[in-house]
Amino acid sequence: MITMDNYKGKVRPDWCPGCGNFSQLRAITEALVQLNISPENVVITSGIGCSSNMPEFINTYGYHGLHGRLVPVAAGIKWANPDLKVIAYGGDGDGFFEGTQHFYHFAKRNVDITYMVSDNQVFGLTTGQASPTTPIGIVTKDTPDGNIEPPFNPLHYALTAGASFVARGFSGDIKGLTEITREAIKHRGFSFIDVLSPCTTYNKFNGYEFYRKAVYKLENNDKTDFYQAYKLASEWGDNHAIPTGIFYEVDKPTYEDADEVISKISLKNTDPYKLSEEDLQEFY
Amino acid sequence: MITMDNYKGKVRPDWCPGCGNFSQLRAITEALVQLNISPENVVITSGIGCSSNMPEFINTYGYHGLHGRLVPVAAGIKWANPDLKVIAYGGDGDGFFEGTQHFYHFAKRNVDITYMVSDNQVFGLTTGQASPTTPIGIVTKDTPDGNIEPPFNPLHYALTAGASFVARGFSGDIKGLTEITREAIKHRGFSFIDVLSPCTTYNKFNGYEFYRKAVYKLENNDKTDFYQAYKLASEWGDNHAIPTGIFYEVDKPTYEDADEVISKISLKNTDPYKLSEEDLQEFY
Amino acid sequence: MESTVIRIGGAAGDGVQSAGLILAKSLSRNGLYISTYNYYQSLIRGGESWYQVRASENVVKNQGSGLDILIALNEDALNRHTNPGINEGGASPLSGIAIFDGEMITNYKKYQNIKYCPIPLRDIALKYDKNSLLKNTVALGATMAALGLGFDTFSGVIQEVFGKKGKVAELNVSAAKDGYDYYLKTYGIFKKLHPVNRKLYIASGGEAVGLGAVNAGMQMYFAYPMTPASSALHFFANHAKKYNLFVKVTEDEISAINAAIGANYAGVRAMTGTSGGGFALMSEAVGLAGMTEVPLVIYEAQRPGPSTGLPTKTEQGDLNQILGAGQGDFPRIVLAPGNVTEAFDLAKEAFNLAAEYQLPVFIMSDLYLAEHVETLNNIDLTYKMEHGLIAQDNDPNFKRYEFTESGISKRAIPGQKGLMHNEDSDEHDEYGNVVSDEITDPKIRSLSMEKRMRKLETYKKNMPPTNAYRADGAENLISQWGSTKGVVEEIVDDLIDEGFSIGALEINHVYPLNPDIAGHLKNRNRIIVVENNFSGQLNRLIKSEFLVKTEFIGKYDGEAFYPDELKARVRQMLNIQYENVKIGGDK
Amino acid sequence: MESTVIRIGGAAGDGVQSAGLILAKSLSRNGLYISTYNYYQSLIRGGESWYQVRASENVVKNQGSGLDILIALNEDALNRHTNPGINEGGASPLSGIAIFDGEMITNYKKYQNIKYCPIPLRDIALKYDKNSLLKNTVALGATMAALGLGFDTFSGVIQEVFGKKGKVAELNVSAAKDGYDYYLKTYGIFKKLHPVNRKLYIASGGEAVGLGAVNAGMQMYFAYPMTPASSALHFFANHAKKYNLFVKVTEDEISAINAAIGANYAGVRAMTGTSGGGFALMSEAVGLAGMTEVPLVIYEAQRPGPSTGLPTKTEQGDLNQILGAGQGDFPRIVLAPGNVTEAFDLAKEAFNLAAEYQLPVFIMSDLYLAEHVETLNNIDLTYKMEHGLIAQDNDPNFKRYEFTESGISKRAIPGQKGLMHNEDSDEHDEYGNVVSDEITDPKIRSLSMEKRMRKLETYKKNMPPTNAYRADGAENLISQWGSTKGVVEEIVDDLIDEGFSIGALEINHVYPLNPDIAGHLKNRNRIIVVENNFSGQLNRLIKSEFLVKTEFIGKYDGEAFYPDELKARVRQMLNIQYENVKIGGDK
Ligand SMILES: Cc1ncc(C[n+]2csc(CCOP(=O)(O)OP(=O)(O)O)c2C)c(N)n1
Ligand SMILES: Cc1ncc(C[n+]2csc(CCOP(=O)(O)OP(=O)(O)O)c2C)c(N)n1
Ligand code: SF4
Ligand code: SF4
Ligand SMILES: [Mg+2]
Ligand SMILES: [Mg+2]
Repeated sequence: MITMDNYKGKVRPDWCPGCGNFSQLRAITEALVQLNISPENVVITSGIGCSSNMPEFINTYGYHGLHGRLVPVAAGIKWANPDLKVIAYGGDGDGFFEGTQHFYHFAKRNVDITYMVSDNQVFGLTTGQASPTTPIGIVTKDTPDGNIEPPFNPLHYALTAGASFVARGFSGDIKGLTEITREAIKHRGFSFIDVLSPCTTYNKFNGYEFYRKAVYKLENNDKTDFYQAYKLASEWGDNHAIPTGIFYEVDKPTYEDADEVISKISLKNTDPYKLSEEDLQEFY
Repeated sequence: MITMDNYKGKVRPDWCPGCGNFSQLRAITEALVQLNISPENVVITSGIGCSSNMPEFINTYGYHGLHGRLVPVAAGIKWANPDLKVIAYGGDGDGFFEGTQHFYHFAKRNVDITYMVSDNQVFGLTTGQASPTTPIGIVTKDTPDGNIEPPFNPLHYALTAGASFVARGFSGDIKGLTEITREAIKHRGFSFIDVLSPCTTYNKFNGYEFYRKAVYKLENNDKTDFYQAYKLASEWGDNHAIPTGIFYEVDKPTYEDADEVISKISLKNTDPYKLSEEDLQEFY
Repeated sequence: MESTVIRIGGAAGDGVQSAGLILAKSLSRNGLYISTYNYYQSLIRGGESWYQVRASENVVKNQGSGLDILIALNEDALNRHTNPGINEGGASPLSGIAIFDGEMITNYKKYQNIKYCPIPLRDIALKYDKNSLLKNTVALGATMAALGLGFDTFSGVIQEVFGKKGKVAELNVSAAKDGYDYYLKTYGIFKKLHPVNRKLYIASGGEAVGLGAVNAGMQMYFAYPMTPASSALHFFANHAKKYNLFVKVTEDEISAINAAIGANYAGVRAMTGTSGGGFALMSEAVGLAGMTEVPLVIYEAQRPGPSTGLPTKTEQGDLNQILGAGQGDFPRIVLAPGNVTEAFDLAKEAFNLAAEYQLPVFIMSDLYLAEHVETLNNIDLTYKMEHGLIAQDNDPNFKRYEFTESGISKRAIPGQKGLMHNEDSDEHDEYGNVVSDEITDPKIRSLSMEKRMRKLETYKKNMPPTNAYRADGAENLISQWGSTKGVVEEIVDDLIDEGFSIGALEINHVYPLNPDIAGHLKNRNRIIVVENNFSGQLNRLIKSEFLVKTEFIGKYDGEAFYPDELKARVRQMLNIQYENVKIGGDK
Repeated sequence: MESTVIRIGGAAGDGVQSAGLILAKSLSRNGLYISTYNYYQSLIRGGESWYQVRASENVVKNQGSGLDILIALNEDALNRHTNPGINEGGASPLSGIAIFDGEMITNYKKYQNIKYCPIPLRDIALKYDKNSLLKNTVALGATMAALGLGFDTFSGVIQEVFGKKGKVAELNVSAAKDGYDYYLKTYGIFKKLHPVNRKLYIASGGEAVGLGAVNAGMQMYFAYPMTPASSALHFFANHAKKYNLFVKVTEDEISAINAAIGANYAGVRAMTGTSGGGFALMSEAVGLAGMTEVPLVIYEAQRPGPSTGLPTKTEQGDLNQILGAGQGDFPRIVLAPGNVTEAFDLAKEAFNLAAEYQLPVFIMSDLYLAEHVETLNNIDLTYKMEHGLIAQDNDPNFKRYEFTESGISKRAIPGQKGLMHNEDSDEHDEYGNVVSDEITDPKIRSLSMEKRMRKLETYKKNMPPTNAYRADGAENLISQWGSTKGVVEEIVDDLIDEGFSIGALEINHVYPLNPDIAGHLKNRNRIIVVENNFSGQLNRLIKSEFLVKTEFIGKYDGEAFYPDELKARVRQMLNIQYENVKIGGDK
């Protein structure tokens, strides 16, 4: 039996007090425990940002790579070894700016990984610039006259890309977040979770208070209805107008299912092909 | 009066006989003539690909840059000088693979440029590999066992991004393409045109014959209805099932409208700020 | 050099940096030259952080060794900075007075050479605000008293800094005064500084690059945030409205540099800026600017690599990357300011060079230079904008890439009548037409390569002479580039005083190397190259260009050189018998 | 060296390349060594194109000077390749026989030294197919006759090549026979080649890298298509099913290299490949592999830059880029095969080096090497896969980045029990924990830098000796890297025959430079560095490393060196009095 202890990292998280990332750490750990997965079979890849420091704080294999590049690294790992559970964990700047192209194309490919974004609507680690999800009008270090860049809608993006699991969580609701995370990890295919994650230091506009009033939980939505999901994802407001939960979930073949080679074998557990004199015949 | 002659380039296009790009060259030229725009006020930026050789073949200012980067170059030009008409012209590999992130974010910003893609569903210039729009199952140089990568839907992408003008043309219908192009250039904001453009050399699956039978023209669609546009963009089939025309067109503020500085002045036509001793006061 | 070093130590989030800036400003307003050092972590809260200000009546060239006054905001800081065994990458432990809250900090080891001056910072602060947020202000007041400086100049700064908040400014002034009085009454002046009647400005290297760029007519800035390039981004963003700047943060660095290329191509001065990792992503487009001959200024503020490395520390490890950026050979110019004033000057120079030579020009900085604040020395706001060669409208003989002797050809800006042409990343002929479309022309290809590369030869003839410092007739020479200028010059002074024959050579025009350097290298007993990196990247360049034997002193622990530290290493080198430098060993 | 050169010239789309390949295969099956040259444009149809095959009983080291047989598929080709004034970047005009359709091509200038052999190619082809598609086959048949080779071997190749199409093969054989007979009857044997009874394989450099990689246990390949790296991509894609390879074209090069890093981290041998522009985009991730110490093999096939440059031409202009890729200092290894056989061998070596030293290893090729076909010489399929240091499951003392003397530490592969750890792009300690989070540790930072860089010192001790060619006691030395090996060695032979004292040094382990090179450079009269680029990128490296005076011969017109061309340049250099190389002038 796997317990929370198995996942306890050696390094104490150094996020600011109250930072949303603590909840995500908790939710991921709990979900893995609930699914009884051994830490050695889990890899967490991350980008660069406050959120992306996660792999240091949990006792799994961790690969803390480059800003925006966590998704291709995760896919490379999964394709090499299908026995691993691979979770990519990063920030909104990380995934919706620097890594925009990878998020889309790997979601489209429906690679069997889980991608969770700590969406604090701000660049945390670089001390508070506007991120792709910063609302219009917000003053940040690089938008002293107020942000004018239209915000990025992560759920619309994931849906359009063809992700087979699209959800939104909230750091203030660890229980709900854990459930979503568990389902995402269980899901076969590309699962995406956008987490509304307060940044207590640089996000002075949308914090716990705001979200506590603003969010509500999806119930009875038809998770296979693309347009319903898309429309729900357009909802945003301050009075229980922001849906959380699983917006979309369908069962469809993964990229791995379609590939001639890795649909049949695990490369990690298969000896490489041995070339013989015969193979040279085509060069004769 | 501007005539076709004003736009005649000094270099003869070296595309293969029958290549769709000839039609786009024609359509762009005609549209500019119809709008009576002087060649010196037009800049065409392009990426790398057969399509991207366009700027050499037309007598405007041309900037033939890097694979996938034509859109940021175009925006940089427009932001520097709002008096210019800026058209970004590239390929499907160029824009939907290498330049995925730019297409989305500049469409979202609603920068006032026109982006036309010669969508031949294949990498032409590199001699026939699968592109982001190659259908499943197609055999190409790098998919000898058939393509398994789910195709990219350019219209969905542009719509989700927030482009304010989204259209599809067909190289086999120069008249229709010219009209769309003219409207796109006239449009204030980010206008996107995906052109179904046969590659007579490497695309043996979807050519003129296929498209002639498959396309139909949109009429009476509500161009301000996002979901209608989105659904129409999902249609694809071989019996007059592929809509062409303008899917979506709305009037909304451009990025330039929102920016404090360039909403008021043309940087190109304004002398740079002159620093004075007084400006140093804040460093005292 | 006679100077005074004051350090404020605390945790991230304690306001160490803003207190340090007030201190720096206050000393500067007393007519003193200053230079600061900012030590912090890639972490938002907690973690150790400190800020050091060095002040003197004479020009202050670096952060300085020695530590005269310590303001310790927590116990850890007091213990750390007084412990002679602890040496933060070269920083000195305290030998002077310690200012701290004696009621909050009680558990500390006492050292002989330190005068402990506890002050009830919190109690005083509580008089003005129930969260005792004004502690730092109280401590700063005390410091001014310890330095024997008047209260008024300091209070002026306080008022200005907190001015926008009205009442807040008033409270701060009162708290500061209490600290000031308490210290004076209890401990008396520690070390008297003498105000000088002159007006000095202070700025960080990032701000100075920003000021220089604006002075040079830059109107557009494109970037993606990255420490330590962000100080320039924030400067531009904060002054966008005032200076009519278009400032755009794009989705990534690739977009930023391509947009900057578009803007420059359209005839507006635009810059892009980033640090090493972001620059790596830009490198393809550097070649684009090189090939299409679009003027482009790139600001690269280095931090220690490889990869994410130490995001809040300093190093000069990106020269190889800048020199190698982009496939193939094409001309580029690399400038590396040695201090904040040069950051201003070279930013101005960069824009004219880019316009005149139509190529990418780099301003290389590093975290130390970009983020530390220093006195601006002889700022000259006059500027003659060189537009380079621009064709006349409707010129019938216009060839965008004409094969000229200088290698420079006339540009045409979109919108100009009758000059429509194509700028191409493919190899092209004089008109801009691609040479490889129907049949590749090996001859034209060669001529085009030679034309572009000729720009460097032309430039080499027009480069300003290389800055030598007390090097005439010196037996030994220290060569450096970028932010190590100040520390090297200071130790040269000291070593000359000690009787050594030594001078310095500042290479702030790093590429191409000025041919005049050959003369400077001649007839030296030993040539020591000092760089804030591991492998000696400039050293490699010097060796390949001038085939001289050199010795290398590197530092790669994330901190800048401190004068005492570097002096000791150079002195040791000078004291040992000169042995042939092992061939192939540049480490 | 006695050899025969046959060239097929036509327009893009004329099937020049496939005809050339059939010719190469046919000659190879006659037991002759071959080497080819492919001249084409970045254009799909039209444009000039030609393909040259050089054959000999001895090892053929390059495409060769001279031209014995020309197959001209259009008028333009006939005129171009017979005109002594036209010199395509070094290629020789015809001095031998011209085979062409005398009815189609009538307008041409006649030269004395050429025997014109018109053949009714189209008429013969029309017998078999109404579109006369078999013209090329007829011409090839004629060529085999001109060379006095039997028809059977050739017809075997034709059958194999067109075999899948059944009837088509038959028609081609008949058409070929008609050409063969017509030529023999009309003109008689031109130059008799003698078949040798041995089995020789031929491959392009791209295929050879592919074969080597598969032989080395590579199981995954990630790329984004780019000429001239695509020959490897296509090889892998075509053999994916057979060799159990996972081949993935990603959305861009950044994704490709990051996925390859993920795969290698997960314990499967993976490679990524691209050309210069794509590699520029990868450069940030090279530093990631360097910092996290993930084994990674990168195949970089160069083409002429800057920027898009000449996409279908050849150059060696990316060495600076490879050496500078990624911010900061970190170890990397650069290999540059000199020919197709070395491409195979060094690909094998690369994977073991990456695993043993846990760092990025480059295989640098160029268009000439990657796309031209050559005889594979002594292919050895045995291979011992070195896994490097891997920790034991549950090792309680496991430290991922242990500070060892060699600089190499044990890895752990995800899935291994009890070895969970973090690999970090931030600077980290021995355990992989970030050093800058709470407080930066300058000491650990330095130790980590030194640990990583130490790997190069360890490697230097284990490098294979540098290949010298007839260099013992030679007064002069030509040094080169990569694909210029064959042409340099051949002209060394010729120049020795002419009485010069000269040898060659092949640097196919380009970085780090083998310390044994110092010995090879000693006591030479002159050292000439030959590179297919403008600025002498290896030359710069040699000079900085060994502080020797060198002379540089570069070529940057998009074509490879031809032996006669290079020989003339070297001979001229050797004949003029040796003057001191101007310091600072490496051009
Ligand atoms: C290529 C590159 N560009 C920029 C940076 C600088 N950088 C580090 S973290 C970050 C943004 C952090 O924001 P986000 O991804 O939202 O993460 P958060 O800190 O908010 O969790 C940036 C821009 C970098 N490390 N690499
Ligand atoms: C960074 C980079 N990667 C790869 C290439 C090679 N390349 C040139 S054109 C091209 C694809 C062309 O396909 P597409 O964009 O669809 O244009 P088309 O030729 O079909 O019009 C590629 C991959 C390149 N030039 N630059
Ligand atoms: S800055 Fe914001 S996101 Fe970063 S650790 Fe602090 S609270 Fe969390
Ligand atoms: S290869 Fe295709 S896209 Fe390219 S020019 Fe030919 S027909 Fe057009
Ligand atoms: Mg964030
Ligand atoms: Mg295409």
